[in-house]
Amino acid sequence: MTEAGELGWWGVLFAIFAGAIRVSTPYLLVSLGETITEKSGRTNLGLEGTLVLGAMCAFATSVITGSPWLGVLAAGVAGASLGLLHALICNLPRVNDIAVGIALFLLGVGLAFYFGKPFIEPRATMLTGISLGFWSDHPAIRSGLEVNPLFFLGLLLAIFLQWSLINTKWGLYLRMAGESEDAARAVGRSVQSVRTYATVFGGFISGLGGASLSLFYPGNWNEGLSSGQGLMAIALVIFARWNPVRCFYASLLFGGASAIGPALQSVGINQGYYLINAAPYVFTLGLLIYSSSASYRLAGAPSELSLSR
Amino acid sequence: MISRRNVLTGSAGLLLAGGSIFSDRVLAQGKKTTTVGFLYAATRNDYGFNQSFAVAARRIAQLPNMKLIEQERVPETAQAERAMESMIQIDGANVIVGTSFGYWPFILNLAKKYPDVLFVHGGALWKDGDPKNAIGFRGYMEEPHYLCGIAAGMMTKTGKIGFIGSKPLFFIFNNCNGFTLGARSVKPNATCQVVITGDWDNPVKEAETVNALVDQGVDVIVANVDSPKVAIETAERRGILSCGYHTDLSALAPKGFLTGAEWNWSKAGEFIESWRNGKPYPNLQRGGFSNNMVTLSAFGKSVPKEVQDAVLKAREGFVNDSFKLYKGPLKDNQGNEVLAAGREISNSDNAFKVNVKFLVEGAIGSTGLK
Amino acid sequence: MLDLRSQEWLEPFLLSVGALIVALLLFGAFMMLQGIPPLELYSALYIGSFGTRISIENSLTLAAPILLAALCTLIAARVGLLVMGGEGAIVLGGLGAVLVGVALPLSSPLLGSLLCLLAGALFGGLWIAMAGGLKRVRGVNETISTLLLNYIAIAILNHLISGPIRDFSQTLKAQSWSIPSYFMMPNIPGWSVHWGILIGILVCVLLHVLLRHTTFGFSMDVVGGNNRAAQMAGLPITSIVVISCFLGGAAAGLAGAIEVVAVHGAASESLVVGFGYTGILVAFLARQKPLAVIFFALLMGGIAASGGLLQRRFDVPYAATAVLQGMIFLCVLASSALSGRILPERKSK
Amino acid sequence: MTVLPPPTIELRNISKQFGTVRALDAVSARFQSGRVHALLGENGAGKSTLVKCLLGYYRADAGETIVDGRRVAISHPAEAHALGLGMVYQHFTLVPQMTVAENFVLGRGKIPLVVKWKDEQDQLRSFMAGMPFRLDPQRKVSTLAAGEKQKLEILKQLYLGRRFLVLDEPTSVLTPAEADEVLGEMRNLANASKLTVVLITHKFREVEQFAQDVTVLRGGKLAGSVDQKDASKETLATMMFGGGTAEKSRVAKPAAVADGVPYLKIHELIADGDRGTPVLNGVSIDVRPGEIVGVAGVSGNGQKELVEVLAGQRATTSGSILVDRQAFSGTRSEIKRAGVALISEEPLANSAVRTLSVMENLALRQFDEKPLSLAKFFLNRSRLAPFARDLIQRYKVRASSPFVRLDTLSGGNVQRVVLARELSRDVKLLIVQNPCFGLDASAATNIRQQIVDARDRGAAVLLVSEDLDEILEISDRILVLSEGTVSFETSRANAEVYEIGRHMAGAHAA
Repeated sequence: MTEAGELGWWGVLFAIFAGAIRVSTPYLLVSLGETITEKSGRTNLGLEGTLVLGAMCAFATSVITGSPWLGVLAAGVAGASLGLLHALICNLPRVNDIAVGIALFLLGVGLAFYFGKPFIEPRATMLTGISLGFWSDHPAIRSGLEVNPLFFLGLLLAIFLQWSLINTKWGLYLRMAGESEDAARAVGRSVQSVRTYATVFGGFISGLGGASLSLFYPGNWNEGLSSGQGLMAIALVIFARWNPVRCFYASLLFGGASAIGPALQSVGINQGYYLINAAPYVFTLGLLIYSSSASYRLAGAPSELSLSR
Repeated sequence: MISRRNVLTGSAGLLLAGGSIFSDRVLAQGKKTTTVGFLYAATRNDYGFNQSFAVAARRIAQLPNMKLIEQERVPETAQAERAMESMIQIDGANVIVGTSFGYWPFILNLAKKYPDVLFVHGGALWKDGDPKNAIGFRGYMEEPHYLCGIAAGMMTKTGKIGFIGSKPLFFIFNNCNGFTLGARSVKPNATCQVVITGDWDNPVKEAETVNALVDQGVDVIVANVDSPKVAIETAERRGILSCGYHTDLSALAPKGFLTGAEWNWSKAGEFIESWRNGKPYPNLQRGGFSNNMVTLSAFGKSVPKEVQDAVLKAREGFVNDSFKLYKGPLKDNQGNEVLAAGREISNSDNAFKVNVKFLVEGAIGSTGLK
Repeated sequence: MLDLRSQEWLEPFLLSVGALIVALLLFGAFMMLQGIPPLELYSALYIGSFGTRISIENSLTLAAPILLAALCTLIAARVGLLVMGGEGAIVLGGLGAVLVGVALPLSSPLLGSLLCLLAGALFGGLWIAMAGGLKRVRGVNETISTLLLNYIAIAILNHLISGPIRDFSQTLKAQSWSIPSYFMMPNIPGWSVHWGILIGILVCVLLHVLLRHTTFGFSMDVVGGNNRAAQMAGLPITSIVVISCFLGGAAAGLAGAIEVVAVHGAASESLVVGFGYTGILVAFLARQKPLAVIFFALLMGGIAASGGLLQRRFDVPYAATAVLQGMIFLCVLASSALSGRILPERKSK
Repeated sequence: MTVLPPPTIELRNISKQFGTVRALDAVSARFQSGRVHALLGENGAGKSTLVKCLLGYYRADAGETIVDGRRVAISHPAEAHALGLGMVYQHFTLVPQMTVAENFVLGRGKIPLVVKWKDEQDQLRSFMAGMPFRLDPQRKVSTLAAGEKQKLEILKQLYLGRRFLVLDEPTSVLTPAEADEVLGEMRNLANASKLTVVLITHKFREVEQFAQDVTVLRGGKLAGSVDQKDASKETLATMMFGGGTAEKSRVAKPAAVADGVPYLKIHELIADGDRGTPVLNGVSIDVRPGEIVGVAGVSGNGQKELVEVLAGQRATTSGSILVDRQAFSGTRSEIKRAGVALISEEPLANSAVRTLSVMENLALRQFDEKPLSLAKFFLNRSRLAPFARDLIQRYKVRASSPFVRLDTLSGGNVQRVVLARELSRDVKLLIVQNPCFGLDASAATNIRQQIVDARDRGAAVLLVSEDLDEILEISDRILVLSEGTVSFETSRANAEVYEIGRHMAGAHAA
């Protein structure tokens, strides 16, 4: 080390690692939400809208009440409301769930920008990070390891959901609704109500992803806040094979991919930054191509899912 | 921890002021009212470029017999032309202020079609032969960036400062050069890490860039993006210093804010006044501190007196044109000589500045310009 | 009793118009909550869209790219694909027009602009055909892949215009080299509206003929209606899907090329203004009927055009238009629940 | 704990109307405690409707239900379950991607919020120890054979404490041996007074072997209720079909010996199933002009995939298909050149387009030929309707106009549309898959007759069917497809039901 504070090439690796944790949280929460929704046999492609609306509601609530955790709650409620709207419309006959998702994508973003306008300027109280850098006396490492509390929430949620899918009543009902409408009907369960709950719950979790964007990282509300994270998270669910814990790993991978560009540029590698910055999208598409198949159903794909048909 | 109330009063000030102007906007009887239509490419309260214009719009609206209409998110397409024309035809606008660079061709089209309407554009692209009812104006932001650089150079502990640019455009690189030169004028071995994000507006990437820079030991940054809010707030959170851009951003970083480069678009008010009173007005206006086209933000609390003094002293050099930003000997960061010793470039030499395709020695990065 | 053949057209049309009216009422209520009187709102919507000559010109100019972008989703929907890639195809189309326009050593203005348009169509077509191919060969979900391709297209555009094809004499904005000015398309005489809208209408009519009166169009309907039946009939599904995606992408690419040839003369980020997304909405409103696209694209062009007036009249955020579009979209989808219920179809037993 | 006898249920004058169709007309029946009761009738006779009214899936318009002497009103399946009534469906209601244990737990009305799997599995094992058949609780249902799934369905019901079980055509997917095993155990349980069983069936053999009481329905009306011992096959048939048409005549006279070059030659065909694992493991079949080759087998042994490969709906891994001595991959030109026709099960899913009109569906094979097309590129829409009207008339399709959407037609009429489309051309190879699923007897007879007619015109016919009776009725040669290979072949003359059944059972045979 030549000068205090310099991490050099290690810094690049560290930046990608720390960036993966920072950037992954919205991916994680949205993909968990979508996993639950898709496990029930519905696809909600509107989670980009949910993410943005959640971000706006979280930020606005934090500005107004001064409590970021109330903001987190508001984000969840906003997401759940969009989820409910999705579920109710999809419960109608002959309605295509993917198209409804696209409509909610537009509506969610529209509402967020509409009501979020007065909140672009004010500053909100942020969520406090959980410090994991205590072991180091390097300031860059210490502040770089201020970890988003919602990241831990997402991690716990991933483990909990994984366990719940197998070990709880609701997990069993959810999987049944996604695997076989006939079976659900035979035991007198309404598939529609299971799917409604699942979409509302999925919306709630995805909304939290928005709160992570606006109240922790990057910790701001404006109209360019999300650049397709909600959408990529949906692709990530396919890659993670509808498995909550694998969503966690996949999110870290995606977060890392998003951090590559800035980390390389920070040491002066400037060639083709547009292309490097498009890495997450190309990466997502590549993973989709890799993990899909035209000839057979993907392992883990809920049978009733229109997305994988 | 900053108290929430302070933040609110600080940041909402503009909005409140704007609101009161709206309600006071009583039109004088008998006298002809001038309707000014402002077009923004994004939202006008973005703590950035658009806000710097919105601040000016509100000052202009305070002029007597002035009515303000505004439209946001006008893309730089035929829609811009339509929006302006619709302001003229439906709302009876007499003056159109287009804030975004890409509006210029559409302004030219309409200026020919509507000779009685004044078109003002924040881009200084007017050239001989263009309609006389069009005005282009723009400030030399590299001058305040140089001053920011001085503050940064005096305050940096690591000797590494960071410049975050949005698009690879000449004025961004001029600003970067100004910032680097300023820093190296007080700390000769300081380096400036340059990152171009590629987007006018991409908060996650901007925050990620600030973080990556901090991990590289950078401890002062300036962000030339549409809205530097995220970058400044992230820097504040990571405990490093920052300089502003576009408009006054001191409220965003109570601890780490040094000073900032600001536009002074309210100059447009002078042009409009001259135009409606039949007095001469320039079609093309550029400039820096010497003709009040740019300003410097108030210093942050953490800036010591000697730093403030050094910055203000250097500012005098620009105001009375005794100091030249680009002067020899000057090398670029590839080691090539740009200006031989003794050569000076006038601060108002636009041709030189437009053709800046290099980064000065000490800046780490490249322009990619040919 | 209605002729059964007209039901096929009339019912979807009535459903969409009904949904549109419901959405406008909802929007009126929404704005009323913000203190905006409904009558003033609707009158502003009207004035801003079709109420004055300038508004009509504005609406027509906006309708052109929306119309062509809608065809991107529409044609793919006929073979059962939900393609959201209009935005990316527009960008690629714009790039194609510029590349060909710059490279062509031609002096004929008409031929030049024609070739630019064709190049745009080709680029956009190949872009979306890629998604169709991935769908068939690897089973990659086309909705997600085309949405991702939008982001990638924008990255390619930005990369090219920030270096490889950048016009460095344009100092304030990163944009590509310009096509020769004599390749630029003029306005329709007497109007400040470029030819884009008429090209778009022509494409819709041609597409109607293709879908309705050719064996290829018939095959598309079979593929879209039931893939397995198409396989059984021995139809070359992969080719049909890829060609359909190509045609859809070509329509959107044409939109991008028109933006270049009629407006900008060069490629820049101004190609990315969301026409692709509005186009998706129009495709759903038109319920896969190309001729209905003309009507609904004009309507949505009008709504987009009136957005500026809403901002200026009522000082509402520009996103009011997005809210209205979202409401229309949801109402249209929800109205599919009523299909087959509006006009009684004779049941045969 | 005193063990009560299983319930006796009496239905009195049950009526049910669907739109204009009177599905049940004052039907009464008595299901005696501890006996196996056969509910016999053709498709559409009202058997399913009757039990669904009993179990609360439908609400009867009139009539009453008496359980153990008490009048009850059952308006929801849960209420039926509470009374110990349960039903095993013809189509499995298991969740394939879940384990046996999970399926058991899901069937329960009440599930604790957190399921303790160890306890559940212990309970299941001890429950199964007392049952006639056993399954590993950890296994995924999708790995079970059809017979095992059927057993699981029955075990599930018993596990839930149901003491009155309705079995809806339980043997339709089983080999004869499996059927005998399952029904035998049901009979034993009934005899031990543990269960009352209602067996919905249309197979006389099952009635004779396993039922004690018989109720016959015909056209939504009660045709008779007798003790099995007192009922001859002829009486039952008369009740079931009404007078006259009782005896199903064998429509097919054996073909003149067809030898010579096979028109269809499938060689060592290997293909993957939906989950990406091999389902066809080297199938070789020859079909000569003028013969019907019947492929028997239990559902899930590759029949569906075999037909899909021939229909061009599934890719092959290796092997070859020759039609008329030329490679065949299902392209349109090959189909036309070789004169291939295909009648598949569930036409709306596999071979017709529900969203298109009847005439467009009829034109599916010929839309690119004269006179429907001009120069192969333009579609001559004005010719579609006359073309369709002709076929509609010739094949007696009941459609109000050629312009109506296909899915407004009844199932039988949809099948007729497909028949008209496929058989009105010059057919040299006919591939048929379960053509009579869900059709009533007269429609089925008609379709079988048409298949035989096609053979008699010289077509090579491959009949893939899960209905062994159908295969025995019209095939000239019979093959058995088991676990993706042809495990047995016999001529019709030498066909032996039990021998075929043993091979259908394959490795799963007891």
